[in-house]
Amino acid sequence: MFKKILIANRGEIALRVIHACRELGIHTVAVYSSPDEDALHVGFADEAVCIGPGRSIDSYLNVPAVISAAEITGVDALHPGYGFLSESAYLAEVCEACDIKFIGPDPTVMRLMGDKARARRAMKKAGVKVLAGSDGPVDSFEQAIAIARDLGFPLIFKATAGGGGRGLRVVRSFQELEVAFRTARHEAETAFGIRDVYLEKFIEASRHIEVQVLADEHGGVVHLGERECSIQRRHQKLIEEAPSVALTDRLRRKIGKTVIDAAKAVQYRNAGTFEFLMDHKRNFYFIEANARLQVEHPVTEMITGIDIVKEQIRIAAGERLAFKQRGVKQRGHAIECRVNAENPNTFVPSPGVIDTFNVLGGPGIRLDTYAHAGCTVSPFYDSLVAKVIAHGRDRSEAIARMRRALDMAVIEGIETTIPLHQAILKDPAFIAGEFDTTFMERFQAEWQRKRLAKAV
Amino acid sequence: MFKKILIANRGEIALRVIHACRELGIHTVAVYSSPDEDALHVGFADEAVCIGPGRSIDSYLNVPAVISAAEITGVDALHPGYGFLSESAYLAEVCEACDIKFIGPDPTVMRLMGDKARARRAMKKAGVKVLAGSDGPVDSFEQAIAIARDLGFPLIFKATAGGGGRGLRVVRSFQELEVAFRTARHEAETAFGIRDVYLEKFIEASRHIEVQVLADEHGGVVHLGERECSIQRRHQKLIEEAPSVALTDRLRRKIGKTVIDAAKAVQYRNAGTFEFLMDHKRNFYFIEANARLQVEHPVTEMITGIDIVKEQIRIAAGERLAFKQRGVKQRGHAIECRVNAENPNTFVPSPGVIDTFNVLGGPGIRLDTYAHAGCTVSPFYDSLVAKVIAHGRDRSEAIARMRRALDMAVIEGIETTIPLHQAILKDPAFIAGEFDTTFMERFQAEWQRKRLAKAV
Amino acid sequence: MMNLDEIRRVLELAEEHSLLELEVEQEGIRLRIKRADLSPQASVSPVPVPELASTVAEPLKPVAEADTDDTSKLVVIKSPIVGTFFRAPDPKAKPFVEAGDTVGRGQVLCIIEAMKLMNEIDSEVDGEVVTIFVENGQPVQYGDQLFAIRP
Amino acid sequence: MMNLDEIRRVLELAEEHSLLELEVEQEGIRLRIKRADLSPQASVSPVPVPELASTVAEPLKPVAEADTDDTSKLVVIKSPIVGTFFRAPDPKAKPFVEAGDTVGRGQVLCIIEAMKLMNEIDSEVDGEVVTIFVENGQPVQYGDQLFAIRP
Repeated sequence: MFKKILIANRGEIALRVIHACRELGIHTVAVYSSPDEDALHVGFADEAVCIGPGRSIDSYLNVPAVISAAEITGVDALHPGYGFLSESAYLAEVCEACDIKFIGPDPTVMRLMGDKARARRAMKKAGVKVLAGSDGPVDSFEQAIAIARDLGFPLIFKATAGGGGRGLRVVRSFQELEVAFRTARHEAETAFGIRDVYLEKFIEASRHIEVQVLADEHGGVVHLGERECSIQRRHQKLIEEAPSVALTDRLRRKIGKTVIDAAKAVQYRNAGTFEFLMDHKRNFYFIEANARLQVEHPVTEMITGIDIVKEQIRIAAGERLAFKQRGVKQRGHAIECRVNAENPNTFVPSPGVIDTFNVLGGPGIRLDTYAHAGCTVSPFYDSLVAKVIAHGRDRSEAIARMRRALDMAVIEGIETTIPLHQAILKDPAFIAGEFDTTFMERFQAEWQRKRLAKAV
Repeated sequence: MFKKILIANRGEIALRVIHACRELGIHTVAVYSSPDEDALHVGFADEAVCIGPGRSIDSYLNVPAVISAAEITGVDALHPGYGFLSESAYLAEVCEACDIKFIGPDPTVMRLMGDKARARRAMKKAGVKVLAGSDGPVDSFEQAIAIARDLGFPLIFKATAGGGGRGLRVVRSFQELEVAFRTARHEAETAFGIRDVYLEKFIEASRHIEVQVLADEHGGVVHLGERECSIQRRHQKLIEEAPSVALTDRLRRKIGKTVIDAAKAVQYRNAGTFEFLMDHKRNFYFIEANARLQVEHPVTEMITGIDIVKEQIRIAAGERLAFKQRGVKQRGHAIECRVNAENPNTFVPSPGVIDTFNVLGGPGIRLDTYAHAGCTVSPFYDSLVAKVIAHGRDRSEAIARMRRALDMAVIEGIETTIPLHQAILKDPAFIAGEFDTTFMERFQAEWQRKRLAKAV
Repeated sequence: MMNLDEIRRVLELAEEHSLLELEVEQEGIRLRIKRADLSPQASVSPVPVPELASTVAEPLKPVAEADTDDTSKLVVIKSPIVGTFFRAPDPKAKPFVEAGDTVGRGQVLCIIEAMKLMNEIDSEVDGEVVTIFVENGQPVQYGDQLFAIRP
Repeated sequence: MMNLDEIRRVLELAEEHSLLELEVEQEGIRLRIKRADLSPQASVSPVPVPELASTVAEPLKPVAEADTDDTSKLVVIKSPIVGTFFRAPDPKAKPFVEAGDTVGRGQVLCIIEAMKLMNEIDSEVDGEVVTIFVENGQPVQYGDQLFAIRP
């Protein structure tokens, strides 16, 4: 097992990895930017190295600084968390060259999954259903027209280098096609440095279902069941849950098997997530695979009792998975609400100093956060402040616990998305489990209408 | 189901009951003493009634004040929590007379269990093994001599009205007998107002095992498995866990069945705990039954996924248990550390204002507390500030998580027993699960020795 | 000018009065101290607390008032128990007292019913009833203001 | 004017009275002290405070110093990157600069190795090297002090 791990991240996920390392008796090295000097991940790591100023590009995205920190502290492994460099195959390669174990898949698999068009092809080859679309990047407007003729609308342009819901553009008619093609390419180039885009059939109303996988370095692969993440706003997940109410046990086993086969086909290692759209006929279409830990991993941990981050570390250290597929048992239902430092109506970020931070625990509540009274929510980074996770014997108990926890949460000094979550948790369609990825659009329109009506 | 419940308690358990009520959609009424005006249980209840000044006898132990509060707020049920009036058969009777449902067993059963000597006889009659002893109160010194001749030493005097570890006196020889008899009676009278004491064989090294029971009002009785509470200091529990490492599945089923039979024999209703001593030959001897919710109930909740407080309320509302014995499944291992506002060496209470309170959650950690930054730990009441509960796939993961949580806890302004817990969690005998109720005596002696050695 | 002796005397004062912090500024001299809190019953300081529950009795508006220009010397009679406030011995009877009435020490002002028991509440002073804070038949909690009496 | 003895007496007073902080200001002199709270019964601090991470570079002691009476106008050169500090281009060579040397703006002061790359760190000003904060071969993090230069 490793002696010392560098955590190339900040915020709640850096603390999450520290928790795992402490439980395994592994020393930790935090890296931080100057404004994060007083952050908890710095305080609770065994060592800490300042790697640059506030801007991510100069610190948390700065590969040379991160690697230098790893070298001067003599770590034997590096955990990238999510976001920042977590999907950087380059970092994984440099780690390999420096004899530091990168806790994640091989760089080759990371590159494959990082190119969405290639990943799509690889999955298709492995027998996984994908949505009809271009067979690779669309290089010209003429090609786009031909594909559109062939497939019909609606379609969606996606950046091959995209991910996390960025770089998407829906097209509903030939009139929209040219502008969409050009802006999609321009956006992709601006956002990811690569202008390649591909086309795919767009399903208006579908559910976002993703399957968590663990794969060791000896060919052992298990899935930990699915998560439902259909409550999204502009492709940003707000609420995630496990299991999905839309799946039957049979479907669960089927999609699980599909994912295991796919993971084996690409020689996937470590933890990863295969994301699917499920249409109203319960057909699954692969959309992308995330070769890293995900924000919403706790809901799976709550129902399976498996500590995904510790498994990642064990796998990276060369251990075999300690359980087989039939050893993965689900219990109850878990829901996660992402508490962001944002205005709940406008989603404008609300950085600042948190004066009061009190989220009571009690039965079934897990809180993953870096926040505490007196801490600063930095304008430099992601607005995620806390993840409140509720576990119950069934979905309705999980919802009741989440409502209770949010109703009793006291966070002062910044605005948070808690009021939005409270409203969603009272929505009849949400409670009934009858929703898809268009839920938030409808919900928000109604919520704003109600708010305005109240204000009058 | 009830519409409104009065919670006749304070601190973390009052909040715990509020959690349960909120999840069930039941309105809550808090009662409080003047110094508790700003307490969270007052803030988070839907209504609150001040029932008296700081001294418990004038407020939280004041039956007329509690009942008046229940009447003026029009509640339909009352939850007594633990401690205070929770074992008051009188309160239960007054509730009955006032048509307020008391959430607990019938007053008759409460009276039976409240008289330890009678409870012992009732259990014996129901076929439960009890330790050899007097067949009722020992009324004279002569009688004590006769019993001692008969049984041999060591023996223990117990107050019939005692409980919670108070009113006990071990006797190891005839020389000690007279003084012990007189002081035990005097202590019992001072502490409980009733001077009756009884004699029982004393087992020097035994494990404290208790079984949680739920019984509905229609004859349905299940047990939720055992808790091990052998880590005690002067009969005060410090660390509890479930399951016990000392039990096999066979023993678990056997003692479970014994308890269910006993509960049925006395027509037990609602939640309760049957406490046993287990000698090194794994014989179980009934010691007492607690006709109320217990401090350590969360460890059972963590491994069974059953919300004991919500079950209490459902049972009191006349519902049948929604599961049978075979529906009770245990998963993993849970440990609870009681964080008291006390000096960890001297156990001198340390009331005051908490300046900083930060206990990070993360995977497997549940926190039950009334504390928050700026809150006051009152000198009037119990020193329990927080219960940290760790759940893991097995005992060693639960221990690792507890250590991590305590190592990263920041509580400033008062002293707490956290350093003591940290030391116990590193003790090889504790880690190996090889301990009994004499553990703390030995541990403390060694700990003090080490501390002094360090100080020199 | 401040010398050591003066500082010592200030410190002794601070200790005597259980001060935790003290700041003095005068004629260009500024002294600021902060002491460790050694007292076991450390000062109960007001605590910032989340939304308070709507207590049963909201901040009470006076029901009846006689004359209020000088509230400085009023004696306030508070409820010693939880229960229901009654101004008269039975529904048909006249109230024990009205605002403006003169009352004597020990005179019954009202009844608070708790657990079917009628508890008479007496005046603690001789004086004039200035304010009656609670309406007949209303619930009161421990410490609620009942009457203001000008001695 | 306040001399050492007076300061010592103030400190003794502070200790005697369990002060945590003391601030005196008079006639242009300002004395501010802050003591660690060591009292075991103090309700202020002796709590399981989490061990703070030992940062890689502990508060740095100057390795070499020239002259220190006037530190007010020094320019401090800080590390712009994370890496290993080297005072010379290779182990056998002489250091780029020594304390007391006069350096020109843009002159190389040291090398910081990061990812096998040797990054030369230049002086930002003309002046005299007063302090060298880091020992040869030691790791430095972003923002660590490297040199103090008097312009």
